[in-house]
Amino acid sequence: MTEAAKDQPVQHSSVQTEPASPPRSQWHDIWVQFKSHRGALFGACLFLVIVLGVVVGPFVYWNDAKFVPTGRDFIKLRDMRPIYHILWDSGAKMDWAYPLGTDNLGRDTLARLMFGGRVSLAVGMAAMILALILGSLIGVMAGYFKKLDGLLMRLTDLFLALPLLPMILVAAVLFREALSKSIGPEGGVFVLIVCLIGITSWMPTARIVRGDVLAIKEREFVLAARSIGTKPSNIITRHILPNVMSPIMVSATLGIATAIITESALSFLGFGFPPDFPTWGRLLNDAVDRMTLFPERVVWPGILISLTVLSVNYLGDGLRDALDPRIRGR
Amino acid sequence: MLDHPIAQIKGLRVEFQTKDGPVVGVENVSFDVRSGETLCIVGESGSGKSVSSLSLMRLVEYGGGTIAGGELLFDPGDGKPVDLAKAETDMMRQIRGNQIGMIFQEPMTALNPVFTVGRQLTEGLRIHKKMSKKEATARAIEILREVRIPEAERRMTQYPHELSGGMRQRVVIAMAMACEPRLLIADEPTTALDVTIQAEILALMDRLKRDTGTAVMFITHDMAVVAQMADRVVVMYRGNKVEEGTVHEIFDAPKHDYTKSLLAAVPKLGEMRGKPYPEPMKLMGVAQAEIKPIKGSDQVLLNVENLVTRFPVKGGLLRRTVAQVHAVEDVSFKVFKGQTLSLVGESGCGKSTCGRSLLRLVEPNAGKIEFEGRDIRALNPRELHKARLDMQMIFQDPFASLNPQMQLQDQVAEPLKNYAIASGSELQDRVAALFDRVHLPRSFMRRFPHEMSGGQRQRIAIARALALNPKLIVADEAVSALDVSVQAQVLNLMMELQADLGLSFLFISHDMAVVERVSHQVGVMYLGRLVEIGPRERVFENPAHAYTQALMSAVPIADPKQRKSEKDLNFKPIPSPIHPLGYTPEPSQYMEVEPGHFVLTTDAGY
Amino acid sequence: ERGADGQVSIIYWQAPSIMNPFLSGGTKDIEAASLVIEPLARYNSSGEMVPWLVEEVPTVENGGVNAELTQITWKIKPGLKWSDGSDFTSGDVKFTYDYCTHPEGGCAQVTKFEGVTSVETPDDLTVVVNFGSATPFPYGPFVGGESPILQAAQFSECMGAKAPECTEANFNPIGTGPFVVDEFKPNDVITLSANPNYRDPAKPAFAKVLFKGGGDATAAGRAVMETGEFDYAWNLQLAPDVIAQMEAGGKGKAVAGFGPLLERIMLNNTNPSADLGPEERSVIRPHPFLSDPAVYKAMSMAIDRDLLVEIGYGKAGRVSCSWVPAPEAFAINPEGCDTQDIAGANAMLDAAGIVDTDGDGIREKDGTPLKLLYQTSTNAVRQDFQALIKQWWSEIGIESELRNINSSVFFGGDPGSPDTFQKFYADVEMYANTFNGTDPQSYFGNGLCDKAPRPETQWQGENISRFCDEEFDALHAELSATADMAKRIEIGQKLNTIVFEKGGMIPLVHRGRLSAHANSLGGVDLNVWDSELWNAADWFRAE
Amino acid sequence: MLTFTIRRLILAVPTLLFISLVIFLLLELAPGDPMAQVPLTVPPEVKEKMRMALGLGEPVHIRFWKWLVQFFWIEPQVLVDHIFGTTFSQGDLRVISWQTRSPVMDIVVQRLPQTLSVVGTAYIVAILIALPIGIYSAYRQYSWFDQLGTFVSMVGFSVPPFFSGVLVIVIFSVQLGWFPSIYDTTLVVNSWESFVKQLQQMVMPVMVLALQITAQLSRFMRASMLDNLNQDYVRTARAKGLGEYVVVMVHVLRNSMIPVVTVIALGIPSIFGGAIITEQVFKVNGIGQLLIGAIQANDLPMVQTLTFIFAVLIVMFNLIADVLYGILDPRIRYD
Ligand SMILES: Nc1ncnc2c1ncn2[C@@H]1O[C@H](COP(=O)(O)OP(=O)(O)OP(=O)(O)O)[C@@H](O)[C@H]1O
Ligand SMILES: Nc1ncnc2c1ncn2[C@@H]1O[C@H](COP(=O)(O)OP(=O)(O)OP(=O)(O)O)[C@@H](O)[C@H]1O
Ligand SMILES: [Mg+2]
Ligand SMILES: [Mg+2]
Repeated sequence: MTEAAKDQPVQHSSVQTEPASPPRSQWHDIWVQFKSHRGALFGACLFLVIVLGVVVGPFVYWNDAKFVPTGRDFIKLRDMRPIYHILWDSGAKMDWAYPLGTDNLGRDTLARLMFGGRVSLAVGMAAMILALILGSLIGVMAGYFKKLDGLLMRLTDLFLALPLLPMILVAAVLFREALSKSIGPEGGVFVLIVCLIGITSWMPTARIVRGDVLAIKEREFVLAARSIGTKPSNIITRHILPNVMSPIMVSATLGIATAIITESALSFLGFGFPPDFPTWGRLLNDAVDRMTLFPERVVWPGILISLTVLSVNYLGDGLRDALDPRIRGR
Repeated sequence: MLDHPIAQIKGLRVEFQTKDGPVVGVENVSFDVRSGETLCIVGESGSGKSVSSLSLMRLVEYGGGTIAGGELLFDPGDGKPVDLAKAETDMMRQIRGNQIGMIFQEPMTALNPVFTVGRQLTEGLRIHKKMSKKEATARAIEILREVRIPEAERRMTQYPHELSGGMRQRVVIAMAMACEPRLLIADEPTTALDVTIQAEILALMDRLKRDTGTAVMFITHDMAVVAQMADRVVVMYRGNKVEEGTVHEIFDAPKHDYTKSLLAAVPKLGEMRGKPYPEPMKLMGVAQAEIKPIKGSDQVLLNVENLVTRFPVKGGLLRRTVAQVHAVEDVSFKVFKGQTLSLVGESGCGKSTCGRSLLRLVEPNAGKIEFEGRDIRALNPRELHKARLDMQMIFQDPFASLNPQMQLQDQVAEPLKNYAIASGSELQDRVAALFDRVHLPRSFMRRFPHEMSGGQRQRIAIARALALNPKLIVADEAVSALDVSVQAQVLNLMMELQADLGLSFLFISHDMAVVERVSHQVGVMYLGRLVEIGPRERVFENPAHAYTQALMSAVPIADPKQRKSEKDLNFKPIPSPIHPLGYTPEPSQYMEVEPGHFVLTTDAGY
Repeated sequence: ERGADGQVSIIYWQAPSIMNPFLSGGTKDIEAASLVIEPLARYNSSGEMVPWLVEEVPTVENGGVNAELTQITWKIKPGLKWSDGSDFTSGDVKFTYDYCTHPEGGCAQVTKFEGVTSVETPDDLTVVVNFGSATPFPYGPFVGGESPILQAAQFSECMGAKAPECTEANFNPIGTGPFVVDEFKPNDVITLSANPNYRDPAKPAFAKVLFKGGGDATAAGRAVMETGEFDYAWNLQLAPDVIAQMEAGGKGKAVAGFGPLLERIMLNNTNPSADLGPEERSVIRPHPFLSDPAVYKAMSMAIDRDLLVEIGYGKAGRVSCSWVPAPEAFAINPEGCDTQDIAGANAMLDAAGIVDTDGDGIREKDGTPLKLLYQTSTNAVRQDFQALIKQWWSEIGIESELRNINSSVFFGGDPGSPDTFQKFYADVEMYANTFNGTDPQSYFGNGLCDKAPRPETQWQGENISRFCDEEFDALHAELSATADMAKRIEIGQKLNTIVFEKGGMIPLVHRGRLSAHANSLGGVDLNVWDSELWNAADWFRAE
Repeated sequence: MLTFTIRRLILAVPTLLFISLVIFLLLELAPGDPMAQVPLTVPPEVKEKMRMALGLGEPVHIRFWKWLVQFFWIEPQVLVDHIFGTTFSQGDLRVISWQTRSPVMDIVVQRLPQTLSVVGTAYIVAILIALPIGIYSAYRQYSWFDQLGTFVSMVGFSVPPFFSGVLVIVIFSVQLGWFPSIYDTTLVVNSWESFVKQLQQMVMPVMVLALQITAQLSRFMRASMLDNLNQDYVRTARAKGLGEYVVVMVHVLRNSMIPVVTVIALGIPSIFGGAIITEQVFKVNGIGQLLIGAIQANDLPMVQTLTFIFAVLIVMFNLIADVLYGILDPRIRYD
């Protein structure tokens, strides 16, 4: 009954009235559905604002994230409070040129947030995508090819059991030099970190996808596809993958948060980006010691991480609904 | 007694909130149900049958619907009718299950998979009748016996999936009857079942009605069932009641056009008596070419000899095969060019497996499959890929066999892409032509399967099978899930294609009336074996095997004057097709009773 | 009165993993053990040697050390008892020597016994240590928290390869100190109680010690100064503003003491270019520009050490340009070290002809741009330093790329890792180093040419910057043969100056040890020359 | 089912052996040195000697073999000795930690109680909170409760514990002084007061951990409930005249719990594995802290043993999850 969605209440399956609207394009449909999902729209806007902020922000904003004032300026410019502080503390040390204040070395907080966001978002997205690709690939292979199942699932166990830190150390030894030689130190670290986070976080996705694939493989339309001569690779891409999108989307949402936080843990332990390279996680981490004195330094990166995760979550929800034609029709 | 209405529905209007605003499920429907009678509600899919009955239980609200108008008067036994549309939830809880029992449309999903049958059966009893656990169990076993479930005690501790479809449906019925309700609503209780079980269940309900005086509201779109069961009939069409009357009035003198076309669309067993070749049905309100019998040719297209397909049952520590399901056992037949061979038999007898084995969608264990002289079993994967160009399959369940995430045009275009037959605008044109061919508007090309009715979906499946211009189509229960009018259209379409293109069909079905209508040859299967095979006319008019005879007698006839009595029915439980590894079944031996008409002489287990 | 003051709670953010300092060189382990086992003599908070289990510190003057400087005789205080009630004898001292010098034991303190040929026990209370050659400073063995005395009876079964099997003994050594271990939970917590057989019947004032380990410096500081849950917190390496804020909590205060610990930037005297093979990379070629005095001097001038102290260490730091900043006498104070002079640094580079030829803001020397890889271990203060120094250097036309490495890798000697400080695959690196006791002779040895880590030595060696100077080597040889204190000091200062002037390192900050104790804890006397808990017997609860 | 379990158990042996080999090689390859924490004042020659004393001089395969023997042959004997007072293991060298020179298993046993009590409690608390939230959010999908639940769980998921941990310490220990900021592992619960103390010191770490777990679990629960709420059998149950509470809390819940229970089972190894950052923030000094400490100190026998135990747990609970699935869902039959 719930599936019985019809355009008009009394239109019959046997009565072929043409729909009033002209043939719709699939993408248009998706967009319409997406638009009508309030949460998704909110998530998309928020995400867009954040992305714009960190991508465009550093170009239009007047302060440089890495600049450390020297000489007499240093004392004057360090530990500046955010401008809104004036509301309750008129004596606060602040300057309109530094809207969110400065840190203990006099670096502008807003500039660092924007700059750090670039790295965090890039790492988060890239690592999440890598983990998704790996997870989906392995999940689909394990679910679809019975022969590979045992092997791949034991591989998943193995990766679940591997300790992250030694792995990072090994990877750094083996690849860091080579990578930084070919794409520069920052690029090298980026690739390394993204790969590591990706490689160590695909397992839950793989497990879920495998379960779903096992179920979907038994559905008749897969058999039907085989009977019309569809090759296994096409069966996977055309028939199975689109039907496991929903768990993949959920993994994506959670994955981005894990990636951002893992990155911060890595820089905390000294395996991350060069120390003058701010990321949200590191900003948060560095500021924890002075949490009571300068709450804004933890609050802002914290809020930004949460907002990103939240927006991606809503976005994912909306996309999932929009991509699923069964829901879209409703 | 008969005149006393137990429930009166007056001006019922139900609306649903959807994304595109409110839609109407039923509008202004009124009818009465009287105690001790069977009221059948017929009509096409989506005509509002289920919604009406759910409204009476006030269950539409959980599906997102609201009762926007009308009264639902119900007499709880004290002669003072209450309006259920305005009843409190507490009161509704008292009535549901206790005063009104309901049997739902899908037996497969209506039971909670994680609770035992016993638990689900006793639940209602303990709430409404305040029985102790022991009393409830005793009563539940009693009802299970009443619905003729063998080994009732054991069933109590089984889970729904351990029962066959027919048994599950009977459990649902038992559940609805447990508290001896005064009104029983049965929403298509037999649609998904095969004839033999259907006959059993119908008989059962009829007996219960007679024994207890319960009023039955029977929802169906199968006119044959209506003819067998109903006292009175309500015909619904597009959310409205279009006609109401006694069963004889409706069958003998239908007034509304829709009722007439409905009746015309029903294939009746015996209609084809005397006609050696199948021919399209005469439908009302549809412009049809002149009806001609389809002769076909006698060239052999497919020759199957001694086909055996078994499924391994694995077990033990090392997952070794410990037993086998003998799904298809030593089956031989021929399919001729431009002709239709039908396979009939009850659920689980191996029809689908047989069809799938031909295309090597499941690997047969032994036997020969010769298609146009080529041995299909000897082909390597690449050759097989090529061979499938000429053999296509329509799957049993039109909903399941379409990918819910893919647009219809892509699904129809997929075989063409796979074989790189067409691309670009040529592909578009061919897909459009296929849509035309199966009488689907081109505007449907961008739709998704869920936006289609069952009949339309089945046509997509047919279009997809036709895309490659195959010579043989295996049609596995291609029409079983459809309502009559759509079924008739699809059948006509298939026959039209056969006439035009010289297609051959392997038609798998359990509906004898349909089989009679479409086939040149008929094979009857039982427990993996063909127990009888021959020209359709011969098999239908002179069934030689005991099983075939039982099958024939179980078919409901769409004529209220030819009701069957329960005594005619005589079914044995089907033995298990699972045998241990070393088991070698006897080869099938046939006796030719008439020219071309063979009957199995080996013991098939019946 | 013994045990009158209840319990004292100590928190070390690095948790002790063993109570036997001979099996672990870790400071945390040595200090935890110092509550239980004691050396014959130790250093007090001003760096002077004080007798501990002996009557007096032997010297040439009092006849305890012979004139050839090859023999030292210790006289044990009579009546000393182990905590199990048995007598403390010279046999235990000799056993300790045998235990640590056993070839298979892997004793961490074996350098303490360097040069010792034998230990004799003429009687129960006399220990004679013989050296192979004249030893101007014979106070290595049995002095200081690193070489306490073990009980022979307890450890006799634990010699050599068997050492690790004696878990019970390693966790619960019998000692002469003020406390005995009740329960040792490795890497977590130790509970101790007053030693009933302690030599001073009035001490210790505390009946119990709770010695908690783990966490981080911030939490430890907070637990003492803000929440008052603990009485003593060790080594709070925190930024001064954080410390100040914690002190504002009012429950405790921070105390600092200065040893020879120096935070410095090491200059690489070889060419670490990644284009060279791993074998030559850290060894053969001279550095393309760091070998130019103008460059490293300018780099040093550009640094505002005052600010570094303020940012990073507060009262636990001092400006210093001396490799050995303590004892005071050895320290040097080159002119201009305490002021930043960017203009001067720029002028110096210009004068040396190292100018920006291609207009990218970076100077070139002979076509090589002055680009540095600047590495250090991961630590909040060091990362702040890196940021500041990078900025300052950029103002004199030197660009630096920063890198921080996890300290367990950086300070670990794994020859397979490219990131160890010994390998020094960078142009400059920053860390701190110090030495034990008050005699810098062997520490000065870290500047000798042959101590450079090389592939042949499995990258082991203490001359991290591969500094090599003939004059330095010669002076050091002279120091080894000199016993006269004034002369030693003079040579020491010269060595100090050479390393600074010839480009061995850029000293940054003389770092002190900063610990915190609760206001109610009395008797704390922060000692940087020995274990911080050296006088725990004297601690008491103040009101 | 039994054969399935046995088969998987048998298969687990080679899997685990392989995992242990991979872990060993990984640790072997990783740069690092057990001497890293020895101060720079100890000269390199001495460090080299100490390394030799730890057995680092021997070739890799010998060390792996030794570990295998110690772990699989000697340690079980020790356990037997411990239980029955026998002396099988006497004189055999057990797996010895490089940091503490004591048997690794003893330390693990010492650490287990605090990890189990803190992480375990957090897990239970999280389950107790997450399930009702998930159920109610699904039952009232898109209500304000649901929206709030989504919001809170997302925030809970995205706030790292090194921040939330310190935050609660600053609020509850420093400002309010309600709870101790440092966990006392020596506390013995033997009276009402000590029990209250134990509760007090557990509150904050449990709170921080539970927030994260709740966030995830409630999402799963909600999704699973949503899947089941509009199944046909729910309608059947209502048609029987069952009350809403019974319908939702018995019929729907029982079905929805199937995937959630397996998710919960899969999370159990992490209870034993401890919570590295949270343990560190609150000084709980459980297994997580032990592992990170061992990694930083390059205590290979300890890391190897801990990760391997963890691997065993993961493989076991994977199996348990599968078996549970089969038990909870009568439709699943493993042959
Ligand atoms: N939950 C719902 N939301 C929206 N529309 C609904 C819903 N349930 C039913 N409808 C609509 O109400 C109409 C009547 O549906 P109903 O289920 O009563 O049909 P039916 O006659 O029982 O058909 P069938 O034979 O297929 O069961 C249909 O048009 C259907 O689309
Ligand atoms: N993949 C499979 N594995 C094991 N047994 C199977 C498999 N497919 C079918 N069977 C078994 O083979 C027998 C024949 O099944 P098949 O689907 O061919 O029956 P059918 O005649 O098509 O029945 P229905 O009318 O219900 O479709 C049944 O007992 C079934 O349980
Ligand atoms: Mg219906
Ligand atoms: Mg079938």
